[in-house]
Amino acid sequence: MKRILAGAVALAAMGAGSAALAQDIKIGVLYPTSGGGAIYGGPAMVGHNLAVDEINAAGGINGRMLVTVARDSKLNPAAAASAAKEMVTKDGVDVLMGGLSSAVGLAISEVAKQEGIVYLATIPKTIQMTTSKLHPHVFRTSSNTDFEGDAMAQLIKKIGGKKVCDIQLDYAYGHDLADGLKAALKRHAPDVEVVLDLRPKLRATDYNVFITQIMGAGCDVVTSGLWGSHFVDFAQQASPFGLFNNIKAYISGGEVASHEIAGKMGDDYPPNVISNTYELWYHAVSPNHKVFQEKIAEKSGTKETAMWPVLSYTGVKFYAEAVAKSGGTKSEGIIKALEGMTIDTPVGPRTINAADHQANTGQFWGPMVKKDGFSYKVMDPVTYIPAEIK
Amino acid sequence: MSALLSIKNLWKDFGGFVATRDVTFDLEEGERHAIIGPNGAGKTTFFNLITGHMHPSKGSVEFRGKDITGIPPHKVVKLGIARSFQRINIFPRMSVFENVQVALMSREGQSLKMFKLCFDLHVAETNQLLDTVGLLTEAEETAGELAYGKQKQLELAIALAENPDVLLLDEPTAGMSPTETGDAIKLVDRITKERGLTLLFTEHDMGVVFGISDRISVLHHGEIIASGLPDDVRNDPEVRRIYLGEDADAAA
Amino acid sequence: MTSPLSKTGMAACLIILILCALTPLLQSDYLIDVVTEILIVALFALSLNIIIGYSGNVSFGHAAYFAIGGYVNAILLTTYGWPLLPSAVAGVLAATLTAAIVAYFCTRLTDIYFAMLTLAFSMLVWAIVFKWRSLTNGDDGFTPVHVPAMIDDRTAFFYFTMIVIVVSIAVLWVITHSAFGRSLVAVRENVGRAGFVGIHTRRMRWQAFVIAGFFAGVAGVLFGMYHRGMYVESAFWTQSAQVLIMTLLGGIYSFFGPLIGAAVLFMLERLTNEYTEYWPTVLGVILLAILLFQPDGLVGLGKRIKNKFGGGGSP
Amino acid sequence: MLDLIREFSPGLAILLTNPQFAFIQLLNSISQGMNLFIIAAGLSLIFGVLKVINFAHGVFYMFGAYVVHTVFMDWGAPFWVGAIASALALGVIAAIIERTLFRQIYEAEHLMQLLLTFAIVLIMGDLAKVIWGTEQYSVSYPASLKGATDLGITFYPSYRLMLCIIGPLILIALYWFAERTRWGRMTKAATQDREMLAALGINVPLIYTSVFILGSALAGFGGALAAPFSSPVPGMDATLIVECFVIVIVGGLGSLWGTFVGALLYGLVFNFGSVIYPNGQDVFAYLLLLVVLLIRPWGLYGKPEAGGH
Repeated sequence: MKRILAGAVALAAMGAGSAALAQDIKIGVLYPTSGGGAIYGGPAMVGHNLAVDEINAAGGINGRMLVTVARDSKLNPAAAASAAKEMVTKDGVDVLMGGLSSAVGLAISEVAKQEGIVYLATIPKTIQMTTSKLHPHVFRTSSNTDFEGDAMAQLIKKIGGKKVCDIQLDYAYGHDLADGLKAALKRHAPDVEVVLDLRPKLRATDYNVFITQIMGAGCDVVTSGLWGSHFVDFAQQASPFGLFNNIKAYISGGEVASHEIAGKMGDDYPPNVISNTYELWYHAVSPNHKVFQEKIAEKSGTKETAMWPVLSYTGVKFYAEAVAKSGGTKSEGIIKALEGMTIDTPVGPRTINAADHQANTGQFWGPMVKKDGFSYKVMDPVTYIPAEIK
Repeated sequence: MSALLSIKNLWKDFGGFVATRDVTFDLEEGERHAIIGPNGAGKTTFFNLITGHMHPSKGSVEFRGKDITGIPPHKVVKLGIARSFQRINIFPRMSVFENVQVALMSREGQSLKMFKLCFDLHVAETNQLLDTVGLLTEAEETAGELAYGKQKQLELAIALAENPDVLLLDEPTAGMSPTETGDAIKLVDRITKERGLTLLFTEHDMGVVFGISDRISVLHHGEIIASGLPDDVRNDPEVRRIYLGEDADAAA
Repeated sequence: MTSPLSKTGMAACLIILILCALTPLLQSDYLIDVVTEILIVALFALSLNIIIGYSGNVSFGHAAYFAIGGYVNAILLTTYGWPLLPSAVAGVLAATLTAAIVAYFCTRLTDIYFAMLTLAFSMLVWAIVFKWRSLTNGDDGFTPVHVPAMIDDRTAFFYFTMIVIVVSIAVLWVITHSAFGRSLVAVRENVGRAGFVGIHTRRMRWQAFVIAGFFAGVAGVLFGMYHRGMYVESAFWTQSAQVLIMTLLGGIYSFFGPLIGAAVLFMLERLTNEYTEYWPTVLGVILLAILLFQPDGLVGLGKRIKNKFGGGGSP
Repeated sequence: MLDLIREFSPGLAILLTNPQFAFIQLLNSISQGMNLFIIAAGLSLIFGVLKVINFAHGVFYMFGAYVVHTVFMDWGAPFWVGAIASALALGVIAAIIERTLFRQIYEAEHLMQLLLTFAIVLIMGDLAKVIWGTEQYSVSYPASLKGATDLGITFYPSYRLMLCIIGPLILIALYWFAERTRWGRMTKAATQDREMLAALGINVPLIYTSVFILGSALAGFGGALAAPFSSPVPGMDATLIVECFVIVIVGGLGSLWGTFVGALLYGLVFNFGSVIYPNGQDVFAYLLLLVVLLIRPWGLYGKPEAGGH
């Protein structure tokens, strides 16, 4: 026990020592770099590092360099909370950034609140973060479940859906998207009926029991927020039942229109899917975007880049701007600077609302179709649905 | 009705194999009664049925006129029936002292007492019991590391700690050298006399059996084929034929 | 030895206690956090050892009672706004009561059946916590936990935890050195013989399980408040396995063994996680080493070294 | 009335009004149950002879899923070659583990055995990460079973249908093995009296090894069969092993027939439970376990533990 204490003291000293080293600005970043979330965490880190490198190459912020302290969030809220806390108390980071799943986002946000440190959520979309669980230290630069649900409701109306089966993952994101969608349906298409609510677990792989229920319920539209591999598995298992052919559309949040999903699935990508993405490598929205995409391509060694870098990139840029504006890393100053701040991102200008700390990040939506020159399905036409609740 | 332990028409079968067959048997208060019989005659089963370690298929066991058939061992022992086991049956990783102390705590109904520190409990009586069986000097040793004979002595001490009226000893000298056997028998003899215990025991060594028992019963294939004073049993033609016949020298 | 704590032992305890109490003077939030968490985990491991080391059964589901204590307290404090005392008591009682019911079933069996049944019950608790979203917030974890103002400060919470843990450990020490504790060891050593000195062995095992559940509940209550949140993983069976390894690493045949095991494993996990994601392998290798070479854990190892280098006689 | 039911449980309403749907759920239950049976049968077999509950069985299953991905998806071999390769690979791994580690602990306490298998879980789990990374893979259905089969009343995915058939086949094969072959009879004897068999000059360690190989190969095979709908990913073993435990406890440890019944019950309770009350999904399986244990502490076809006397 004595030895352990001694060890702990030594460790603490080490932590304190490195904190005192320089004027560097330490960014504590949490993306899943192991386990099922690693395929998103990896690209997210690419975008993050690009932003950091760009800023440091330009001489840092007021002469101070950005340093990244990265930890694995493991897609697990408990682990992420512990890691976040340790980054604050031991590594002495100035800001927390990242998070992938909504549950992890909420857990980091809670640590930020306790420790009085700013957290920029770059990916998690649960609406709770900027409503019921909002606190001064949390900001979101990604979209949220209300925006996403609203867009989905608009699309249901557009294609004339009447009977909806909703299948969502059983955690914050899924539940909040379902709520956001239902509220939006009341606004856009009050006659649409949601006849079935299904909630497979996060990380579920076997969807048989849900697929057969959807088949039995006889809906004309299936809505969902099954993201990443959840969607891949669902689609593969639903195909023999002919689920996708029997409905008007499968309208999905969760960015399953992104290249990493469509590219991975190839011919297995099901028909009648309408979904969203933050960015598409084959669809440059501005010259700015093209430059950014090429840099990412270079860093990740593939022309066909993933969607996630733009999110992590944007987060760092917002923070850097806030440090520059407030002239330091003090949380109070950063908060004040971020509220109402507008910056230009590769996919257009983004503004953080001062009241709810939410950036007006919209998404690209569209049907996924076969197109000449691509060996996988691509979004066509691409429509930008802005972040607003109509 | 005067019998201390009264067994009536006791049966035990294990899926067709009858280990105890219609045994009726009385143990009188204060007597020393040996059960003999060849290996596999059902002696240990018989003990197990009395002490609740097994449930009889049929029949009853009465102690002091009260039916105790099928009640669990931990209740049987509280009634005043203690026993030792054929195989060493102690608490190996506890000290010799603790082995006996645990039994005393149980007798006094303290086993479930969570806030009664055990350090000062029954120290005198434990030491006295260890003294009785000649283990006082080994009190702090780990029980499992004692020599075989000493472990048997410890068993006896544990059994005595329960302050029984009846002591059932299952082959108390099994595995012992001739000297150890002699010592053990003297010990049993002395203790039962001092404490006025009723003794029921099984034993292989015929010298021991005829040396200290008041009465003897012969168990064969789960049945009692003879019961009575040592001389009567010795001369019983049935016993001679099926049991002593092959072992007559030892009996003589 | 039948004597109570030796003088050196008492002195060692006192020194460690004082050292712990002085932690906040080092002005390191990180260190305070680490010691707080180690104290909590240590109590969890000590409670488990009542089942493993003292009653001789393996529970693979001890996390359930930890989780119940943590969740009930967290929910009552936060959702229903109860004051700390009744809420914490309710949390601990809920854990104890569940343990009492589960133990009723599990103590009918022994050995592997016992282990698997405890595991299955804990997974039932896990499934309920997971699916009862309206109450527990399901997979997202129950955050934030409203911690009463009095202890809503790092140092204050540290001392609060320390007092609760020290008192709990003291009570556990008394229980394990009571008539019950010693009889329980007899049950572990030889159930059959224990029964035939008149010990109601099933009742003993049941009682041990309930005590273990009680203190796991206490640890859970503290854990939830420390982390300002409870997560479903805390009820998952792998959590039970982790604390089991802590207990085993320290040594199940000694009272303080699990405490040492908890501290060592906890620090080791933190250090390992900084360098590699392969903590499970480290854990697995440690486990193998204990099983194949050192079944009585670090405490046993310490004793062996001590004996070898002459310090033999002392306790 | 139906509206009331629909209010309470839309799933139950569909179940009552749509026999085709009920039939599909029945097939869902059977196919899931049979897949679990194949895996759990291995666990049960190993316990029956070696008296060790193998926590690592779940990891073996995971390896099976990974191996089929490598052989079938990466190397382009036929699916069934991949499935057989999974079984063989796990057989080899099992042989190594049995010879090097298990050997040491047959005489040890059960706690030690249990924990040893858990150590294997930890190490092999990481090993899988080293070999296959942490990505979640998708395994396609074999081409011949990609579509659906017309059963007259309804279409049902051919692959799942295959599981419904292969499960009972494996049950029969295992029975035939146990009852009709010399090896089977020796194995049975080894469960009863190890010393006796050794005294008769039979190589008991060899029997142990072979049983462990067979049981583990079943886990690998089951994992391969599950791969198309339980995508290989780190951690996939953690919940599966508990499902297997539930099945073997419900059925009775060491009883093959019990495992079969347990797996079927599990499938039924899980699927119909999920339809009727989606929120109770996982709870139902454990409730099933509780109910069974209340009535029969040693499971439906289990015998009271022999440890006591």
